[in-house]
Amino acid sequence: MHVELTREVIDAEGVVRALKQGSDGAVTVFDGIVRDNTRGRQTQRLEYTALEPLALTEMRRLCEEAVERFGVRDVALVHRLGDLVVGETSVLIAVASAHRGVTFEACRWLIDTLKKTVPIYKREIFVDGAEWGHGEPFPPELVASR
Amino acid sequence: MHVELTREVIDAEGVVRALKQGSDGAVTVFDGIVRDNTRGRQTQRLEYTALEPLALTEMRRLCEEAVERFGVRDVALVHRLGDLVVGETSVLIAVASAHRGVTFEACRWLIDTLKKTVPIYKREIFVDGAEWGHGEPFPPELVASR
Amino acid sequence: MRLEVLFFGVLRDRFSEREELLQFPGSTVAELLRYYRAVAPESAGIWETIAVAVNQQYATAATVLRDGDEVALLPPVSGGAGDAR
Amino acid sequence: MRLEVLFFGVLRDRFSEREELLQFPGSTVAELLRYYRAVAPESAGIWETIAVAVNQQYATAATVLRDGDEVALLPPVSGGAGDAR
Repeated sequence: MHVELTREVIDAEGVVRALKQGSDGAVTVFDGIVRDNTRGRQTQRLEYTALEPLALTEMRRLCEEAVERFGVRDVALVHRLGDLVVGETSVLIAVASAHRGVTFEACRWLIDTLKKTVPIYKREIFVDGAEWGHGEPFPPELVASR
Repeated sequence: MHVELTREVIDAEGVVRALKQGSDGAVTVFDGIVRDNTRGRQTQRLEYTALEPLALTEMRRLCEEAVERFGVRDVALVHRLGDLVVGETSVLIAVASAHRGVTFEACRWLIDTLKKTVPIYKREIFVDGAEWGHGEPFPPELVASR
Repeated sequence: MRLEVLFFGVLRDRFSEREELLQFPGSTVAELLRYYRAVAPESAGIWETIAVAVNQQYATAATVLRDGDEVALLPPVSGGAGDAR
Repeated sequence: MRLEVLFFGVLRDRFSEREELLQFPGSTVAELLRYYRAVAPESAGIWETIAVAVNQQYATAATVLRDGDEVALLPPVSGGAGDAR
């Protein structure tokens, strides 16, 4: 299980190569990349920040839960921090298993859940201003005011 | 739209790199690889054969339908033919779009549909014999005896 | 009429990769399938499941064959990898 | 008690990255949130949505704070990429 926060360019091919084993028949990869616009506003770059130790802990927990819940053989989850330009990978998720169905399901669940519970924040710098990324609400059990 | 049948090793990274554009925020990749066993029988290699012109036509048709049905920006679909060893990629599918949901859906639909309608055949060579891959039934409209 | 017939997948356990039918007496895909069902009755189950491509296009039982056509007999496909389960 | 408070995401438009609360008079996460709600009433909507981590673990309103704790105030997260739609 490869879980990482990094300030370097993510080596997608290396991550996927390291994940694969002989018993795998399927690998599904999600590559989240910096888009050149948000709702038509032209993006220059993104800045990602995180509460790093907790983010790593949560990422590991999600990967363990994915393996258990979907029965996949192994997963890799790498998130970039710092400054990113258009076209760069901000998050890479790879899921390997003997059969393909669960690799799709686990990969999708990982990115959907990461975007709700892992304390990583995106600031989008446009040519004409900047804005914090809008988050999806936390699951109710994480909302402190409740 | 990159659609290809090839006897060479599939350059997954090159295919994905060529697919990406500035407006993409998500790429989902499915990498189908030669497993070291099938139901416990140890695999030596696979041989893939195809009715090539029709297979290419069907692959193109599937890619066009995926773009239209899911509204994704672009897709790539490459299938290997000939002799493959354990760990090699037999099929690579990559789907790029601004948002991630449709890239997962289109990618999954492409591999599921390819395995029902594209005339490509797998012969599995085990250490103790050989066997043609079991196919899923054709959609009824393609069954000639009907 | 003369037909070139291509065999794929499990059909290659019984037939070669391709064969030339020099004097096929019928005129449709349905008749060609009846012909092979008679030639290889031991493969009975297969004939109910195959698709047929005539000159690289999927055909139906009613498709009319012409002299010189290439006809591919296609068992259920098994391309890709990573079986669903 | 003394607390180190970290601010993330949209809270950084109003607060700096971190601040030291030298003499916080309360004792729970709920009281800390009440304190900041009073400091920054213009951010009212935010305080209802945030999660709080104490010493790098998610906490609840009832979590008891201790002298020297690090408390992170976390608006809804926005990591990843490729928004669902």
